[in-house]
Parts: sequence; C-alpha cells; structure tokens
Amino acid sequence: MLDKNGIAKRIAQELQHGYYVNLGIGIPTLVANFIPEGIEVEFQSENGILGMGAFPEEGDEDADLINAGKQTITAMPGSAYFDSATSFAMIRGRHVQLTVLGAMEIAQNGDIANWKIPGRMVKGMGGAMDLVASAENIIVAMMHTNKRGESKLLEKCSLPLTGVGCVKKVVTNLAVMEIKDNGFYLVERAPGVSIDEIVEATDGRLIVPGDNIPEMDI
Amino acid sequence: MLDKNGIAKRIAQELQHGYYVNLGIGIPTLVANFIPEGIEVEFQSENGILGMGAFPEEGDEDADLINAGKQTITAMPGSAYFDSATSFAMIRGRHVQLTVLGAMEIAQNGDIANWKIPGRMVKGMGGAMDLVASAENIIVAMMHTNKRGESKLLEKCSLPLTGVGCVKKVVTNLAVMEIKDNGFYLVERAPGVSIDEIVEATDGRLIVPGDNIPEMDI
Amino acid sequence: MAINKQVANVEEACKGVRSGMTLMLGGFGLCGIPENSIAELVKTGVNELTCISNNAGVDDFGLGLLLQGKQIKKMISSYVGENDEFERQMLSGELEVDLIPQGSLAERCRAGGAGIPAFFTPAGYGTEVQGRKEVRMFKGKPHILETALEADFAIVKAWKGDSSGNLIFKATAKNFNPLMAMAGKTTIAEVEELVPMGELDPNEIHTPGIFVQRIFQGEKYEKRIEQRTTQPKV
Amino acid sequence: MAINKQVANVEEACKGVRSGMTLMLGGFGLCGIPENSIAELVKTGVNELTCISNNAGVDDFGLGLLLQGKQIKKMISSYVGENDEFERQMLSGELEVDLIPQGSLAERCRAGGAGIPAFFTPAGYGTEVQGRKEVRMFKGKPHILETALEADFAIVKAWKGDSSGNLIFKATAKNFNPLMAMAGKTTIAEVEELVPMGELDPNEIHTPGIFVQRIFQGEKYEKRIEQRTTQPKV
Repeated sequence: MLDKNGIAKRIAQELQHGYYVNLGIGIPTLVANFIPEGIEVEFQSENGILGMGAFPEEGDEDADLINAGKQTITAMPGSAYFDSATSFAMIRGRHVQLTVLGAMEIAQNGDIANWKIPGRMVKGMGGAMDLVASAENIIVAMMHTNKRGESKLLEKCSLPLTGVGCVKKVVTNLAVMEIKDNGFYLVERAPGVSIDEIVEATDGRLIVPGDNIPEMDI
Repeated sequence: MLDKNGIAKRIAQELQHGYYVNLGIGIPTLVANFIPEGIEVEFQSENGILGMGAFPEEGDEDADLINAGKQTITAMPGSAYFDSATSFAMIRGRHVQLTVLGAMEIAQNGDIANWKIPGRMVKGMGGAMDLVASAENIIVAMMHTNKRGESKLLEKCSLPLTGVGCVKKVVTNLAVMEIKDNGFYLVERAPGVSIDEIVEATDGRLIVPGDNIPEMDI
Repeated sequence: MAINKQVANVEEACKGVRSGMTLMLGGFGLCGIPENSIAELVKTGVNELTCISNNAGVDDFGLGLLLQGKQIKKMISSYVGENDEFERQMLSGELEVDLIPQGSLAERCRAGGAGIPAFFTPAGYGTEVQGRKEVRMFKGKPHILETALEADFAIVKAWKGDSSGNLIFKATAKNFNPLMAMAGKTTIAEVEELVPMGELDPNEIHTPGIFVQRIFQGEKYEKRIEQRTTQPKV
Repeated sequence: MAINKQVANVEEACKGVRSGMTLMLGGFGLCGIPENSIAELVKTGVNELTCISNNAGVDDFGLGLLLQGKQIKKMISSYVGENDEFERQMLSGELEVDLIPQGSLAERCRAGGAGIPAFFTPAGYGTEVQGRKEVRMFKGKPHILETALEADFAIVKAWKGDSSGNLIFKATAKNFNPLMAMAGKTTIAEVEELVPMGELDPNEIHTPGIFVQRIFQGEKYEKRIEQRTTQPKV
C-alpha cells in the first residue's frame, strides 16, 4: 500500500519531457518532488505563474509570490507571471499537457466530484471545473477510500459534479486504473496489495484484465 | 468653405478634458494638431498605442513605433503599448470616448460606408467596423461631396456598409450636422457658406431648423 | 498631454461607492488585494454590496473585514474556503453566494471590459454551474454560454503606477487585477508606488491608463501571507 | 528545469510547414513581421497556403513576397490596401480573400488560443461581414457570433526571447504577435535577441513560453518602414 508520497511518486512517472503540468492542492503538489532524472517539465499554477519552483527558504517569503494553494513559493529561471484570464487561456486552450488533481469521488465513466458536499462544505470549485473541462490528460491522485472507509471509486458520483467523463487515469494508495469501457480498468497494483483488496475497496465496476496485474515499479 | 485643416479644427472643438480619442486616417489625423488649450486628451491608435505623439524628427524614426496609418510616430510621456486584442477591448468596451473617421457615404439614419467599392476598391475594413459598431460618440470628418461633385450625404448608402445607424455627427467643408429624426440636422454653417449651398450639396434629408443657422466659430 | 487620474487619498478615491452597488475587487487569496480601499469601505460603512472577487479574504483580513461588518449582501467568487464567517453567513442564508469557475470568472471580467457580451466555454458543463445556460457543441464538445460581468466600481491594487493610471503588477499579485480594471464603470487603482508620468517604460505597462479613472498611493501595506510555507535554509 | 525550445536556425524552425497548411503571421503592416521566416517560406516554395495576417505586406516585402510567388491560396486579413499584386490576384480570382474586422480578427485569434470556441461582438452587424452568422441582442444592441481561429503554425516575431520561449515585444511591433502565438498548433518565434534562460524579468514577459514551441534568433532584420513620416529637426 502506498502513502501520499508514494502516490505522488507513481504519478511522477507519467511526466514526459516538455510537459507543462498543473498540480492541484494536496497529494498532487507532492508530484513536483519526484520529477524523473533527465526530463524537463514546467509547473503552471493557475493564479498566474509558469515555472513554479520550491518553497522559499525561511526569511525569503514574498507575499506577492504564491501558488494556487496560497502557499509562498519561488520562481525558477525562465518563469513568467500573467493574469488569471491568460492563465486559464493556457488551461482551456490545452497548452497545459497534464493536470493532476485530487477528488472526493470518481465515477466509472470518468465523472469527478471534488468541490462541494451539500449542506456541509461549500468552499467553491476554484479552477477545478475549468481544469477538468479542458485538460486532455487528467490524472486523479487520491486515497482509494475515504475516512469512513467507503470507496471513492463509484458507479456514479453522489456529490455534485466538477466535470463529466473527463478523468483518464486514477492513482490511489492501492492501484493505478485507467477509465475505459465504462469501468476502472486495473493497470497496476500498489506494492504488496492483492487484486482482491482492490476489488474489495472499489464500489464501481473494476475491470481486471487477467490474474497477472503487475505491481507498480516505484 | 473649410479646407481639410478647417474641418479638423472644428472637430477639435468637440474634444473634452479627459477624452481618449481614436482618429482615423486622413482628415481625422489632423485633429491632433488643434487640441484646445488647457485640456488633456490622449490619442489611441488601434495598432497598439495609447498616448500617441507627433511625428518623429528626421532621423529619429523607429520602425517599431507606428500608428494605424503605418506612419512613424512618437510616444508621449505616460503612454502604453498593448496587443491588438487589448486595443479593441478598449474600443469595443467603450473606454475610448470619441472616434473620428472619414467616410465615402453617410446615410440620414447614421449608416456609414467607408471600406469598399465593389469591383473597384477592396482594401478592407481594418478597424473601422469595430470602431463604428462600438463607439458611443462617432464624428465623421469628410468633404460634403465626392470628387465627381456628388453628395456624400444620402438618404441611403449605395456602397457596402461599415456600420448601421452609428454616426452621431458629421463635419464637412460646408457644415456641422447632427444625425437625428432620420435626417441631417443642420447645426452650423461653414464661414461664408449659405444654407442654400448646403441644401444643394446634400442628397439626403437635410433638416434646417429655422433661418438663423449660426456660422462656425473657428 | 496625458490625462491626470491622481487623487489625493483613499477617501477621495472611494467617493461615490454607495450601498447596494456592485464592486469588483482584485486579488487572489490575500495576494494583490486593495488593502487600503477595503479599510476605507469598512470605515464608511457602505453596505448591501455585491462583491465580485475570486476569494472572500480570511476572517480578520481582506474582504473578511466587510463580511464581519455584514456589509456584503452577495458574493460572486470561485473559492471561499478560507473564511469561517463567510461559511456561517452563507449557511444561515444571510449571504447570497454565486460560485463560478475561476477561469470563467476571469474571462467574464475581461469580457465585461472588452465589450464581449457573451462567450462559450467548456467549464461547468454537466454541473450545477450549467443551470439554465445555453449549451452548444463545438468540435464535438459541449460548451456553455457565459455572459460578461461588469461593476459600478472595480478596485484593484498594483505595484507601481503613474498619474495617468498606467499600472504594473508584481509577480502573482497580478491575478484578477488587470481584468477587473477593465470592467469597472469607474476603476480605482491603489498602488504601492506612484511615480510621475513618464517614469514607467510604456513597454512594461500591464494595465494601460485608459482603464483606470482614479489612482492613489496606498498609505501602508500589510501584505499578509496566508500560507507561509518555507524550507530550511541550506 | 524550464523547457528548452531553442532551435538552431530558421530552417529548423520552419520544418514541417507544408503546402496547404493554415498559417498565422504576426505583424501590423510591416511592423513586427517575422521577416526571416517569411524569407524561408519563399525559399522552400511551400504553396497553397492559407495565411491569417492583418495585412498582406507590400509588393516586394513581407507577405507580398509569398504573393509574388503565388504561394498563397487564401488570405484572411482586415486590411490589404498596400499591395498592388494582392489586388490583382484578388480581382482576377486567383486569390481567395476573407476580410474580417480588425478587432474581430484579433479576438478570434486570442479565442483560438484560449479555448473559447465562439463569442459575440457588435462589429460587422448589418454589414457583409454578418453574412449568415447568428445575431443576438444584448442590452438592446445587436451582436454577431464569431468563432475562434486556429492555425497549423503561428509564426511571430519578438524583440527579445529566452530559450524557454518567453517573449518580449517592442512598442507597436507587439500588435497581433502575442495573440497568434497563442493560437498555433505549433508556434515559431523569431527574435532580434535570444538570451539565456533566466535573463528576462518574469514580470516583463508579454508571451509566456508555454505558447511557443520553437524559438530562434533571426539572422538579420531589415525592419522596413512603410510610411516614413517626420517633422523637421528643431
């Protein structure tokens, strides 16, 4: 079973040379720590920076330089700042090659819910709806089950949707799955996790193509 | 009767303190030479400058600094450069208070034609269609008649339109007219020009409110 | 001669902002917010405001101060998760809230300033955001029609500005500020440094002065940091 | 580590531009046009091109060179009045021409790059431009629906650039360049001065590198002036 860093590390393997990548808040943010050797990628943060770097050293924080999670950050050489309309032009116009974000629920058709729990939590969608409606390549990073042990991979989302039929791949603490044929198509198991454990933790239709599902190589 | 500079001088009297103004090619360009004392205005050229100044001194021409007429210009202190989408955002969004442009024909309902003579001249509309469709305050600067002596103030335009019902005021070598009540409402005569001469030169409906049409004070 | 937009102080800048008006306020989180103008609105007690702003500040800073004083009737935002008082007022029904995808919010402000009354975007299709909006397919993909946003006053904050209203923003404090500057019937810009006309390079201007009606230098800036994240010094 | 877009020269930059393709070319008149790339297209003899460009150059410079070689099948422009060969080819029917209001052209390029498939604008209502486009009233005023423009290659010219594709334009040579840079499936940027990554101030970037796929320093720039207007030295 993976921890959050493990999920991030596995997703980092999906990065390709030359990718512009938008990382959501939470587990996705950790992906930046695991960029494979020898490839160049740039991180876009939708509040207006391309070429986002690491957190600043203590004392070097700049209130004018934050990411979409409102965290103080630094800028890499070759970075650029821009307004919010230009930022979402990059996203909507498919100039960002990969979007990684968290979710509360994913449905087997690729629907995603991650912005609202009616009556309980209404923080807003921020940029998530633009991201999921626009990106060609969306990977969801999340735990397979929620805090109450319920599966987050469902036949149909119960929460208000963020986007429809848009998620391409899900990486959880238990497995890597592609969304296809109206199901979660099992591609890899987390180290030490059995197929049965994944079946058990998945409420939606899990497609298991044979008995030899490889273990992740991370 | 006015010459081109006279027309420009009369139009310059319409400038108000704080106006952003877009001047078209030809007579309108001359308006910049007659800004009344004590008022501040800024000229916008739709290729991407606010705060357009005079022509450069010989030897100071900069190929990167031109106006919409492709003429070399200078920039005033406090000027700004911007892209063409931002430029027309200013125009369409009604941030430019006054547009002065030339015309081949004006109709008594405010229609304007100034971009095409079918089969003979098809240079294109440039920014004129955006300007006339957007501006709240459009003044046309032109000669009252064309080179063949035919009136350019018509009941209905014969040439392809640039915009419909948009012209508010026309200043010619003979008169100042407002477009209202579906007619050219005569406001001022050019120095030494009689009402009869204006009537004679106008094909569309000229509204003459009484015998005492004042002469322009320029 | 360029047009002079400089006003003496925040009081003069905020003159005419009245109860019931619609305001746009620049900033993302607490980054790039018009601190001085917000403090002035708190002071004048103007209320029943509709505020268009990506976020709603935190409990004791930014727009949170206007929420505390119950000066806001309605918020139009994309994310409001940092503010407990906001959540309380929303859940109790005291505060109307219109949540909009962040990219649509930005584009709708720009559209308002650019004379584009409506445009199609894929964001929000198939979600609550779609509501009764028109849906149309482009290249086989569903889009929804979003309309322009405008405001009685847009209040923005820039790093540098000159007396003709030209603005330069710093780093990610740019965010919604240039877009909202375009969309205000009257746009108020507060800047950290106000320089004489001609001192800014016309090539480096982010917001041309035509979009700004009033400009002043803010008295002081706290520039509070919402999430101070650092790594140890090496 | 930022992504490196630098290519060795104009030949490498223009690789893959094939006959029959749609190109966007930045510039207004002869101001800010990609001189080196145009010369390369003349050399390769690629033809049957659809060119989206505000103007068509003059007879012996800019896009006029491609017209001379009859390499252009169709022009999408707003103003083409400076070019006799253009007029001849158009009136004889050799050249297809689509004339578009300048603001709509600019906004359609931006829309193409920004994932906005269509928007409403008042420009062209009631004229030939309206054609069969949808008309809709907003605030009592008629608008027409215009769609996004995209291109196989967008070819732009900037003043300075770095190897990650960030661009800074100079004065009014900016014009259509930043908008077209957004709308190319592949965007080629030629620059007067190519600097190492990190040398441009991220605050002064006009076109962020994400929009540019290839960048090179042009070998030489004639920067011809179309209307040299001056006043006597005082």
